[in-house]
Amino acid sequence: MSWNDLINVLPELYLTGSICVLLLFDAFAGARYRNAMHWLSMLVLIVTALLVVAAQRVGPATAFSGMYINDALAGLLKLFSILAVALVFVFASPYLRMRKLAAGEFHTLALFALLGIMMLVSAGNLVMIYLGLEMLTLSSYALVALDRDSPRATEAAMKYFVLGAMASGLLLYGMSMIYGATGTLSLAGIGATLPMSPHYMLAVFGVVFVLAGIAFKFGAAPFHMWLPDVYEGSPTAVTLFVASAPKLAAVGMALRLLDLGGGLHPLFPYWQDMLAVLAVASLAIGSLVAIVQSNLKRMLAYSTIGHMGYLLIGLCAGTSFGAAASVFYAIAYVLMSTAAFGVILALARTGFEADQIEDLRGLNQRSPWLAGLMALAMFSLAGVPPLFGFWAKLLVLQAAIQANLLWLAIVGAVAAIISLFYYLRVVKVMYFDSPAEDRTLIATSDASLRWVLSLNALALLALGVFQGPLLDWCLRGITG
Amino acid sequence: MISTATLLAIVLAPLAGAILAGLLGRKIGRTGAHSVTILGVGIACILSIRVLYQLVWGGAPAYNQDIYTWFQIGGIGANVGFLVDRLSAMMMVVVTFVSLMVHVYTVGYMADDDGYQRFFSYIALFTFFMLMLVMSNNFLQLFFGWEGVGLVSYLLIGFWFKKPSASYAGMKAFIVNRVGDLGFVLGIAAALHFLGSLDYSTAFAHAPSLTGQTVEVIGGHPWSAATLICILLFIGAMGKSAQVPLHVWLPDSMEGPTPISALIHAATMVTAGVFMVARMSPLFELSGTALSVVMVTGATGAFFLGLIGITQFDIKRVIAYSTLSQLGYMMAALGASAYAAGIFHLMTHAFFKALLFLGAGSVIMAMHHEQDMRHMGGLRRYMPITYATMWIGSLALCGIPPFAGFYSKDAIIEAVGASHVWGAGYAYWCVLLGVFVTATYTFRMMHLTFHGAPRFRVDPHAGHGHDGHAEPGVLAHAPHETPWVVTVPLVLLAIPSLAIGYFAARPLLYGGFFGSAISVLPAHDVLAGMAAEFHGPLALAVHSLATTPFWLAIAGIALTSYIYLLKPTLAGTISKALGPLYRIVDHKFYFDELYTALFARGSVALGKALWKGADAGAIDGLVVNGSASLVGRIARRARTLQSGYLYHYAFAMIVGLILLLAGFVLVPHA
Amino acid sequence: MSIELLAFYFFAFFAVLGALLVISLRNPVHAVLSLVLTFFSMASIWMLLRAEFLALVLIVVYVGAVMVLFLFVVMMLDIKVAAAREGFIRYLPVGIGVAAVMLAEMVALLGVRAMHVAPPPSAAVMGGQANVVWIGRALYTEYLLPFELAAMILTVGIVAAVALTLRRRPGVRHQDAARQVAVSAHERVRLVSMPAERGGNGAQP
Amino acid sequence: MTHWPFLSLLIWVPIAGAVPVLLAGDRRPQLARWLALLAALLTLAVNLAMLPGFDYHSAAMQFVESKPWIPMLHVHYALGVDGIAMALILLTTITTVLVIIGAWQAINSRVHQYMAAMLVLSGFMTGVFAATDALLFYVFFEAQLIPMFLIIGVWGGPRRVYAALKFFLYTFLGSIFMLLGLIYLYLKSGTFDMAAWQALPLGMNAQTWLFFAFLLAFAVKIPMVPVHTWLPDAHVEAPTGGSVVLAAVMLKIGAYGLIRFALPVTPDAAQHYAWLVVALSLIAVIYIGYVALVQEDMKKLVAYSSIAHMGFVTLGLFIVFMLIRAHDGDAAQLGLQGAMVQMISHGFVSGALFTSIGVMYDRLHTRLIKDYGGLARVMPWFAVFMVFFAMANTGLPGTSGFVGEFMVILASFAASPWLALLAAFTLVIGAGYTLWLVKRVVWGTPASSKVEAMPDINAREALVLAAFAAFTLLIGIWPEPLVKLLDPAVNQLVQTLGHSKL
Amino acid sequence: MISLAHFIVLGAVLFCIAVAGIFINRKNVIVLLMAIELMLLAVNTNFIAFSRFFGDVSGQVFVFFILTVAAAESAIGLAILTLLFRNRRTINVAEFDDLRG
Repeated sequence: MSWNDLINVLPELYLTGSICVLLLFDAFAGARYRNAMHWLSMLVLIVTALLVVAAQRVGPATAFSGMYINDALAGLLKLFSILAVALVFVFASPYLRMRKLAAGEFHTLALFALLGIMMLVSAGNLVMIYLGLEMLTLSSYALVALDRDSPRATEAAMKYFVLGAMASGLLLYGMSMIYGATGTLSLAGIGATLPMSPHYMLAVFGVVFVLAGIAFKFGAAPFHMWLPDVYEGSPTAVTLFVASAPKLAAVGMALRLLDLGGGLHPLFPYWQDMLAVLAVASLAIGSLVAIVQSNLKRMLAYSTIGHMGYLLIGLCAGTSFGAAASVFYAIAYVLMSTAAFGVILALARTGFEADQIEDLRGLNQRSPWLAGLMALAMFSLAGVPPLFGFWAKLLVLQAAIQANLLWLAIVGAVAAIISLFYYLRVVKVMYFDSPAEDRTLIATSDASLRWVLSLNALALLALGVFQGPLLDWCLRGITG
Repeated sequence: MISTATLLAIVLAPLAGAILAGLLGRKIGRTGAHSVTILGVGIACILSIRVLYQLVWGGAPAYNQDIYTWFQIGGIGANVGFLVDRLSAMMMVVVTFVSLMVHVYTVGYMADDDGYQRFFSYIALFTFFMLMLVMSNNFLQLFFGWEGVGLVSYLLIGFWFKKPSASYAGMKAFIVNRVGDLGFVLGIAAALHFLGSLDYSTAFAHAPSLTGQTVEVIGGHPWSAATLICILLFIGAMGKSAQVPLHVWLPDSMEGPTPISALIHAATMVTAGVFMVARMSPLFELSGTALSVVMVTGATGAFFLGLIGITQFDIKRVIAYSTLSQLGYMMAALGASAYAAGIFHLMTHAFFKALLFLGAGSVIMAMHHEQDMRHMGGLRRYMPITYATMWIGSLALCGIPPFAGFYSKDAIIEAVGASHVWGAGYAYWCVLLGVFVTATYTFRMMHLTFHGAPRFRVDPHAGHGHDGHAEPGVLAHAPHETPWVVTVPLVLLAIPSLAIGYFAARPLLYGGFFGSAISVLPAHDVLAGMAAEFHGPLALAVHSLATTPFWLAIAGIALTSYIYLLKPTLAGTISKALGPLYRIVDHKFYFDELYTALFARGSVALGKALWKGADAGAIDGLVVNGSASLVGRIARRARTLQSGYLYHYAFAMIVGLILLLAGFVLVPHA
Repeated sequence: MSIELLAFYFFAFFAVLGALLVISLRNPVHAVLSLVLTFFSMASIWMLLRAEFLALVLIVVYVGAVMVLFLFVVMMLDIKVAAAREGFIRYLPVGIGVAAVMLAEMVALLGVRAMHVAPPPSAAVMGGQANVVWIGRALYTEYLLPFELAAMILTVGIVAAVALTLRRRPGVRHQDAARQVAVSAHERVRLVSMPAERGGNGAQP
Repeated sequence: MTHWPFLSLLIWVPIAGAVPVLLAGDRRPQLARWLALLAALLTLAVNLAMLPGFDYHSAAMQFVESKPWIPMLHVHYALGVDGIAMALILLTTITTVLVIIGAWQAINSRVHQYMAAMLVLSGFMTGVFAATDALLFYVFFEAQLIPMFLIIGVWGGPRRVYAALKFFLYTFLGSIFMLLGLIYLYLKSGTFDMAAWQALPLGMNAQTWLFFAFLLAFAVKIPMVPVHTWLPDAHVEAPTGGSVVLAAVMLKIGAYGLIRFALPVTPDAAQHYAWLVVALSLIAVIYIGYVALVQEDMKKLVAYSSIAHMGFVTLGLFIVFMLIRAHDGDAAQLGLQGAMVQMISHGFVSGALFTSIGVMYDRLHTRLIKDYGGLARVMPWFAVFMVFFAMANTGLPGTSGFVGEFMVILASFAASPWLALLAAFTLVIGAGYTLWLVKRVVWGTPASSKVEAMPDINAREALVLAAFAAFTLLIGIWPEPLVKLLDPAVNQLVQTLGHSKL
Repeated sequence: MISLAHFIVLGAVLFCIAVAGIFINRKNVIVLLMAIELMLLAVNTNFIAFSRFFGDVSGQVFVFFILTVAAAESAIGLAILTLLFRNRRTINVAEFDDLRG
């Protein structure tokens, strides 16, 4: 361990320390300081973000004997994860207050998860991947179950937990096979050893399990079953979290494991086809089943599955452009889903979750601004230009065509058409239907939520028009 | 010299009148409306006469200039311009003169109609379009005028739009004309394609190159390009000039006010087809087949459609069928390459037929808009001027020398007789027997209307107005002679009906009046042969007393006089005796029934079938909504996979894993 | 057959037996005990692999702590033994079938033949160090960062477990002076915006 | 030349204008109306200001603007117009003004949103015509679906939801495959520049795939049989303004797309499959004509007639290939010109017809033919317009409706007399359905006392209709200016199409 | 002779039993937690075996971490379990199907 090692991991170190402080603060500060948790957490996020930017200046580098990689990709994913968590905090805050959910635990657990994400996307070793992932998922389990008195939340947590544990079992099994094939846990080492390993097939075998683990994290079919239940069952604030930053972690993990020349990249021909199958299955399930949903959160869950299908298309391409496209897609997805869930949160009140599609009836007449934001989110999710989501789709489709995966691009196109239907349905409910008489839709009065949500949704438009720098960043993140 | 300004004035004066009367009708009032339009048409008429004078006596060369470019695409140009030679100048005079007469007449005829201004606007507009048609120097503008007159005809037939039959007749006229126009447009397209220009002079200059050009319309059967062009153009003429089988609209067009029956459906518009064929003579001369078609079609109409006239009781319909028959004559003349004869008949017919229609209109006015001849009779006592002029018109129509119709019709019959194109023999018999038929229906009409005892009664308490007569044959007032605005045009039209043939026969038929406007191949030039036997109009008239047509006409007149004046019951007996034959004719050879069933109802049925079957059923129902509901069904099925049971979820994951293992690891990878 | 191999089969038999019992026994307490059997057997097998430290950790930490926790929970929750297991029986063939297929695939794919290699002598491998030293050195040098991270994960476990299970009984009323002082006006009176009642059917949900 | 970014102004002035309109809010509809009109008029003024600077003899893109947009993908914010685009942009800006005036009273609820949607739509549509970068084109092409979707869905009739969804999904279905095609072309050429693609050599196989991707996208938009069924529904349910824009401009986008992509980028595939498109066009003319004949809803009837008329556009576009094969360059130009003129003309005529139906609907709130009758007596001025536009719809010479059809028929005769015959069949069937409509609506006696009480058009309605009529008449009597505007671009297109890429 | 294959196959068998335990089990959640422990045990065995045969320490280190994490995981799992029991008065897996479709 050297000074240099420490500088590289400074953001994580700072975050760790801050979480401990926050834990203590939460435990000992009186109830009157509860709101302070929110602002303190925000402060921690801001400082962490600054440190990530600072750490970028010493990169690209590896630290702790290759355990930790500080490169542009890590920086990119970390910054957007931090942003996502910050959005989650802002959007969730009124909701937590109204539901009297434990805000302290929410914040600390989310920060723990963020720590996991940051470790995961910087991982240079299978051990680090595993630990980062577990840190993230363990926090997520707890978050999902945070509403302790809700049977549905608990049920969701239980399902999430069991399936998640099983998925990490699969991942670990795969890792053990890869270890067996190469005799090393270092990703760089694996990449170097694999091509001449006598136990090549063992690694291929392991890849299947690893992919299963990755697919679970993404929520790609057929490893997606947890996702709708968790999205629906969790408190919306937690759903928002689950739907945001962890996707960045997933793409980071996938890229560390599969791509970037190291890791399992030598097995590209094998995992490409497997990913393609997963992508197709996800697109199919995601676009089809969402149509018949009446719960907005659940619908968005299926839409997530579909989006993960697109993301996998980008990974499938196996090119650095494809990888960048996936990263771009993940970022786009995160911002779109925070906006969508943000609107739900902005409408939720005590005793009213606003999580049924029908709940949005006539929103345009009650609150045109929120309806407009939601419409932006929906059209963006649907991939209608000039919104952000369109560019994400464009890039992955381009990556696929570039990699001679035209058929996959066509499947993606068909899925886009089908999925368009349910996004339009939301717009339809908001704009074409008249509001239900017995329900009053009242937008939140929380100023920071309103403003940040507006910024979030408008960013979908702004990034739709000025997406160049971000795309550039994603590509630089991949190519170094 | 003919100046462009003059020609523009001729064309635009009626248009200006039409616009003023139409758009400002309410402001300028009735007097204003008829004043501006009469003024406009009057200017056109006077200037037209001047133009004709300049051309015929002033030695002015034909005018052929473009006014402005309509479009110019690559080598294909379309311009708006005028070609005024003797042919068109004569047509202009006929058109503007008859139109002027009709305008004046209308002042009386439509005196108490709500749509007074509208009517004047329409007929002035019609004059504009008709002038554009005859003065055009290219196919495009011809078509413009052609369709324009069709539009006004449509509007005027449906003038009394509250009557469903009127608006129906208007629509029918337009659509049937459109069938002809279909051919016409294709003819223009063909002309452009083979001749390379829409401009007459350029196109006609290229006409000789058509010989030998063929086009394979149906695989393996080359058609002469000239034949194709001419037949297509002639289809247009069939529509506009109401030739068999596209004649069905003309009788129905009698739903319109009588002045327009005179103007549009007798004198001018319906003869546009004749004019057009004459104009296209350089092309038609190249195709014997086309000439045959023209002649046979025309002759068929001349005889068979005339027959229908004998069975009609509506006075206007009788004249309408007469028009059909006479149009057939004109066409037959054209088919015989006797273009001059055709145009000559066109002119004489314009005068006497307008006269007859206006006379009939006068009768109808007197009868308070009663058109059924069965409720007339003995009118000669009530309306002497009308009676006298109608006599002149009738004699002209029957071709009794020396009335105008005699010279033109006689020339046609002779020309057809002298023609050698395929079908000339048949055509000759048709036009010959047509004379008898003509005389028969004409005098049947005259007798039923003016002679004999009145078959109406006067009852002061009966309703009034055109839709007010509750009981047929009952009048509120006794019939009376119509006002001067009506009778003056009758008289003015009677003059040319009486005399124009006498004066015009020699120059028009044999004097090379039309010059280069009409071109006839020497092989087809029947008139040249006839010229040798022509010794002046008087001699011709005298000579005709010994010819078959004259005696046929006399026979017709005698027969009807016998039946309707002496033995009024005989008519019914004869019609019964002829039984099915009579019924066929009475039903106009069942054309209407056939067309209604086949085209009107057939189209609607087909449309319904296509709409409900293909559009709503197959495309929307099966493919569009079908795929949507299929997706929905799959989705509902797929969602049951998400059963909520943890073990199913785990199971799905494991199955997925196993499949991945099996699919990608067990199967050796390339 | 060497004594080692004999030992392997012996322990493997009990490990597998225990595992099968875990998933099939009706009584959760018995299942936990079966799991303990499996752990013991596996620890022995790890011993055969010269992984003494981990074998001991497995027994001390797992059997000693985790399994006790399991037992504790099982007993605390007072789970009634389910009467009917027809679901289990009905789906058993499918389950076993799938598991067997999976096992077959795995074994086929593992390339077992290639693995018929004898282990290298342990002393040479570990550089003459004791197993615990060997691991310890790695843990505190190369694996320092993961080690710290693992510590944080344990913290997460604690935080999560506390957050989820620590609860103030809802039935128990107790006074919180701090809250009473800190209360603000809008907390005392809740202003509910209700649509004006119209006619007789203005019932509010 | 000028330094003003005219095209950008044309696109962004209405879109920026939508912001204050939205801010005017629901409470101040009158303000919203005036602001919207102001924005639309401003746009039109900008557009007219461009005309003096436009070079009528050049086929090159003019008023070119180009800025790198997404450097990584070589996407540019590249705008430019040639005669073809200019004509369509003029159509757009004019229509927008008329539509906004037309909606003055017809739209009563959420006026600000309606007006804003219209303005945004107008900006996007102009963007489609002005884009010279394929991706920019696509972005505008898709983006305009959103405002139209809302216009149909929010202010539409009883089945508006179905219609709006159908509209959106149908169009999206077509365009997403085009997107794949665009990506393919980009990867092949390394640029999204449409002009560069025209010179890009492509094998027959690639061309075929691309051609069908383009065809599908644009055929839906035009719409061609058999992917036309969204149009009647969309038209029937859309508010008047929506129908007008849809018919007048949006359908043209499809044909414009074919002109910009399917024809020049994949000329050999287009040549090879020209028969297919020609056949579909003729089916559109005849089959749709029959379907239109039996419609009971006026809007549906006009919608079907739109499909039939757009059939002439596609016919004109693809007959070109047969003529090029026959080395008849003049006729080829004639066909293309015919298609273009038909587009512009149809814009005005169908826009006017939908406006007319809107006028009736505003008074009686029904669009069923049988509920009307005798309007000639009740609303004489309206009847004048109605009959005039009906005549234009039947292609009467002297109206714009004639010009395009005439040109296309002339051109198709040069390809084959049979094609011309089938195309010319529209003269009959078109007259049939239009005049039957007129007969039942305008002529006859009023169907009910409600019809009797219908007031004649007011000055505002008269203004809109008169404007449409003026354009219809102008083009009909003197198409040369329009033809001149289009000529260089059309000429060049014919040249391009004559060169095989194989 | 005892070979690598023995251990790996044993690991595979345990793993399959564990997996089967998860999806065959239709009774209570606690067995699922135990099955997960079994699964990790199988993985650990693999790592240790490979580590032994490669003579590489990292496999054993990984196992150390897995054991650590598994402990934390168990804690959270059991916490969720108790919550579940509190809320639903049962831990029967077959009764948790509120969320579905």
